[in-house]
Amino acid sequence: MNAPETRASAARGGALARWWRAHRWALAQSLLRLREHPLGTLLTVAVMGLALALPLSFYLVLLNLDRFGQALGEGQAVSVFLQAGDAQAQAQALARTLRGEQTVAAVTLKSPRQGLAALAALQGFGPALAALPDNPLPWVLVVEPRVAASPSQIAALVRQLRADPRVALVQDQGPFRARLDALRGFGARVMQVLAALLALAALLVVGASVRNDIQSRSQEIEVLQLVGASAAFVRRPYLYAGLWLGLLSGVVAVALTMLLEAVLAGPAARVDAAWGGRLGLVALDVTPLLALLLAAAMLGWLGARIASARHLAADEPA
Amino acid sequence: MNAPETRASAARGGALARWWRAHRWALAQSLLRLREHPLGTLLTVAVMGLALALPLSFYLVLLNLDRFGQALGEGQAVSVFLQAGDAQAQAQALARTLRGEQTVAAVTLKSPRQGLAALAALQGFGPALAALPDNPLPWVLVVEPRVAASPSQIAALVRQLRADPRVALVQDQGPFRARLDALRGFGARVMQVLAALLALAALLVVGASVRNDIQSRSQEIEVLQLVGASAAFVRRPYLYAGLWLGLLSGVVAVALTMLLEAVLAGPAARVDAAWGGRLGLVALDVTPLLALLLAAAMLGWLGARIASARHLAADEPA
Amino acid sequence: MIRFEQVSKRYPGGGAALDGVSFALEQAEMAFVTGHSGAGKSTLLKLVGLLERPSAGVVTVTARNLRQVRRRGIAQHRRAVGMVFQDHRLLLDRSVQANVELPLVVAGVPASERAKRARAALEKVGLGGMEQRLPARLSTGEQQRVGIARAIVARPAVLLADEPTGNLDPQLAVEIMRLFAEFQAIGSTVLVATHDLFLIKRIRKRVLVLDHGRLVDDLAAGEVAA
Amino acid sequence: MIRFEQVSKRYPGGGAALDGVSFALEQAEMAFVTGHSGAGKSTLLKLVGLLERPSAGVVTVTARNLRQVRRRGIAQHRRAVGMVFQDHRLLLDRSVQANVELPLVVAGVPASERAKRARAALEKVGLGGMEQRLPARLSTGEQQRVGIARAIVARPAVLLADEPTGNLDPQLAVEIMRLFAEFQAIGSTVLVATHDLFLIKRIRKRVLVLDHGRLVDDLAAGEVAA
Ligand SMILES: Nc1ncnc2c1ncn2[C@@H]1O[C@H](COP(=O)(O)OP(=O)(O)OP(=O)(O)O)[C@@H](O)[C@H]1O
Ligand SMILES: Nc1ncnc2c1ncn2[C@@H]1O[C@H](COP(=O)(O)OP(=O)(O)OP(=O)(O)O)[C@@H](O)[C@H]1O
Ligand SMILES: [Mg+2]
Ligand SMILES: [Mg+2]
Repeated sequence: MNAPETRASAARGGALARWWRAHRWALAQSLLRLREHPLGTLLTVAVMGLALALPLSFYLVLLNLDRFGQALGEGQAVSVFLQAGDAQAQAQALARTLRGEQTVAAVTLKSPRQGLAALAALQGFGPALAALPDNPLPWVLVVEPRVAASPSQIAALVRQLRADPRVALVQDQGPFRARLDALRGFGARVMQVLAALLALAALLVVGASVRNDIQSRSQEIEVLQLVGASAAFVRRPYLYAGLWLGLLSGVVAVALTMLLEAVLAGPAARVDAAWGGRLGLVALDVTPLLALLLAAAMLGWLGARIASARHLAADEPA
Repeated sequence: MNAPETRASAARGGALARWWRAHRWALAQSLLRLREHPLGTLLTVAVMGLALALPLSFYLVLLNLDRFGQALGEGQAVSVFLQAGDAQAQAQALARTLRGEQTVAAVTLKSPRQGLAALAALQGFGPALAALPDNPLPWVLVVEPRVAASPSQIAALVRQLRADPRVALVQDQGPFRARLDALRGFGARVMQVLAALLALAALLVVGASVRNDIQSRSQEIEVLQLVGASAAFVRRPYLYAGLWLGLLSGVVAVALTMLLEAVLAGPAARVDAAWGGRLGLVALDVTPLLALLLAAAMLGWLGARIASARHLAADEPA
Repeated sequence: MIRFEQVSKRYPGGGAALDGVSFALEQAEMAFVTGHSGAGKSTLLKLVGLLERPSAGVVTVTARNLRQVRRRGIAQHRRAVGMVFQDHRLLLDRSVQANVELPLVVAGVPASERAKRARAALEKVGLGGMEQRLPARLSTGEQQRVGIARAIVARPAVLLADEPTGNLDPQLAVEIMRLFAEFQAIGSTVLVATHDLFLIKRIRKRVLVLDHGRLVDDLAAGEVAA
Repeated sequence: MIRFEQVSKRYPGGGAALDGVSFALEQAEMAFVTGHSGAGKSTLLKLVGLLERPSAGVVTVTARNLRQVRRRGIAQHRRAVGMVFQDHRLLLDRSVQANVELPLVVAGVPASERAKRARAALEKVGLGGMEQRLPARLSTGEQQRVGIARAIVARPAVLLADEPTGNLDPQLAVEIMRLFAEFQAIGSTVLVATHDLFLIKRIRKRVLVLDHGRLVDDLAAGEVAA
């Protein structure tokens, strides 16, 4: 029989080898733990995954609404009604001038004949208007601002047109654009708050799961402490378990979001087609997905850290 | 010292008194249990409550969309354009006839003057129409079918009008109404499927919670069995706990739905006002709320029953 | 009252814990079961308490062949048997009194009577005044005595005690054995597993000796050399 | 090696479990602690193992005043102490071998060496071949021996055993005590709490006698009447 030894000196190899052995043990323990309660693990991952999928989906929707909003703002062109009786030459001259403006993307000319045809297409007025002896409508210029044009630039253009003596009336969608911008900002803020709240919920869920685990293993924890395990050693398997739960939830969240993307692809493409394919709807690229996975893993770890800090009985004899 | 006795005979009072004592004990145990894990109880109740609130909210929304859809169908009146040049007397005669129809709720007469004013209000055409030498528009009858009228009845009315020699054109929203009906039916079916799925989810959640409880009390369960507790006796506290969890979740679901109702009351009232208050938007009345509470309690009990059947070790010596 | 006929017990993945054991104990008889660690003492008691079933042979308790006792009958049987477990089996999150009351709760005894009888039983094992403590705040010997109080509180017709004095000092051990003997005197059948030779010599009762699952000796009271 | 100076311990809501106890044990000395159930034996061992702290007085182990040992130091101290618990404290869902390896895992010993040493320790307590069993499938005495194997597997400088033979037959109990004596022989300090007078008489070592928390006797080896 060998001489007694303190256990610390019993370990072979350097500190690094010991560190690695301890971590490998904790890793194995944490995986065993998740496998021991497959249903509980599934439930935790599902709920946490859902909580994480919501802000991601919201982000995706917002991203596309943004494009949609821009397109809407673009579609809401400025309509310029010329004085009644003005000739075609005058209308074309003004159109040329406007096409030279930096803020203008396109100008469409609408003749009085086209105006009357459009009016006739309005429900029920066809037969009535056909009886008109003379065309009373003016020339109209439909001016589409560039997408890049700011609301204030467009406002300046509208002011300039209103001052033109050839122009009878200018219809502008400026207030609509401003409202859309405000809405977009509001949506982004709502998303931030929602994301924070749901991250908190995810933290709670993973924390509750780890706490359950800790409480159901109180005897094992006590035994480990009795044979000289340090606080870090006891805690480690739970932190790893939290990490796994978080990571799995992240995977679930990404999968759910991609599912949503697939489901919405049909309607979105139809909307896009209605805009003549100018929306160019965006899919999520890899960066936010990876960021979510990382965030999920960190949330899991943090939840486990908090739960273990709160529920792992301090190893302090009284 | 008294003579030994078998424990069964040790009980004072009749079978009913014993039954009541056993249930009182189980009740107290189940409540203690929930109080012991307040966070876990809260989480279970929150998740299950949410799962139950979703179909209830959906039901509420559907109920109102239904009204809204009816109002829409109603608002989409049949427009009858008379022949150009018909006099006021002729228009009023037709209106009187139509008012006598069983399927007709109301008939509004619009004179050519009113038609022109409406046209002038359309953006940009004001100045142009002001220059018209003569009013070219016909008399129009706006016929509102009764809410109770079926699509086929309205279709028959439209056919009859089209055959009338005084009538130039009939504009009908029939296909819209049919589509709305189909949509309503689809929504109801989606809600049924969703409700079933979410009820299943609720069952899973409460089952998982009870299973956790059972697993963390395996020692206690064993001791109870060792001192002669019957299977029903051992199971009872868990069934009660499931019942409480279900009932609490039901309360949460009702509260959430009422919150949703309150949040939506503003916009809904505005929509209602736009329809001239004719929608009469419905709030949930007491019957579905009570039904939900009952269903929730039963789900909780059932979840506990399944969990205990699966996880309570059978007391059968090997 | 308790009869074993060629009883064997083989646990899955283990050897024979009991091997062809036969003996009979009359009502109101008391006996010790002794033998080395792993000899089969606990297994024998577990068969009587219906915690295990024999692999072969017949166990009869109170004139009932236990092979025919099923489901509800098992719980009923255990309610007629009081058992002291070698590993105590207390509910650590309930007070001492709640632990002792447990068999009475299961039997449907009213709360007031439960409290009275639990207190009396605790008094008998020398734990008067500890009713409200949690078992975790007791010494191991005190825990063992809570287990003893729980076994006797419902005055069972059959009393089984598995190493009930393993954590008690010799004097207390003798007192507990005298307590069991009192139960014998009023009609209970008592079977005590122990490895304590000192105790066996002091309390002169019949002794069943097990060795690797076989009943190698059956000494009548007084036959044990002092 | 182990020194108590006027040590008292009072649990919250209880009386004095220890009351002004003073004694000193040299390195490589072995002693019994005895006394009635509830006398304070376990409490004394728990103070040495730093499972509890004294209410008053000074406990010194391996020349270190335990009052100054905090946090990380506690785990370190326990790694240098092997302890047999009165209630075994095994992990019921791990194999016997995993249980015995636990102190080596905590100390960072490589897996292959862990297995070898665990097997050797189990052999010493007579449990060779039971490595893969779950503790729930062992007799209580076998479980107790798993606890003993776990306490000795890391060859601790201080060996504390709380009623290590309460579930063992007399012959096995003597063998276990001889095992402890071997550890003493190679330099471990050994302290054994027991109520087994037979054992105390057979294994002639120093005996500390507690009575209601007070050290009432300190008998040198051989002083105990046979
Ligand atoms: N955690 C605790 N809280 C309160 N009182 C306690 C606690 N642990 C022990 N005691 C009390 O302290 C006294 C001494 O307990 P201890 O466990 O040291 O006795 P012991 O000599 O080991 O007894 P035994 O032989 O029964 O194991 C007992 O009266 C016991 O009730
Ligand atoms: N559940 C089980 N599964 C497998 N083997 C078992 C089980 N329980 C006991 N054994 C084995 O059966 C044998 C007899 O066990 P038993 O508990 O009856 O012994 P015992 O005489 O009570 O011993 P002790 O004095 O140590 O308590 C032992 O070898 C033990 O390992
Ligand atoms: Mg045994
Ligand atoms: Mg003790």
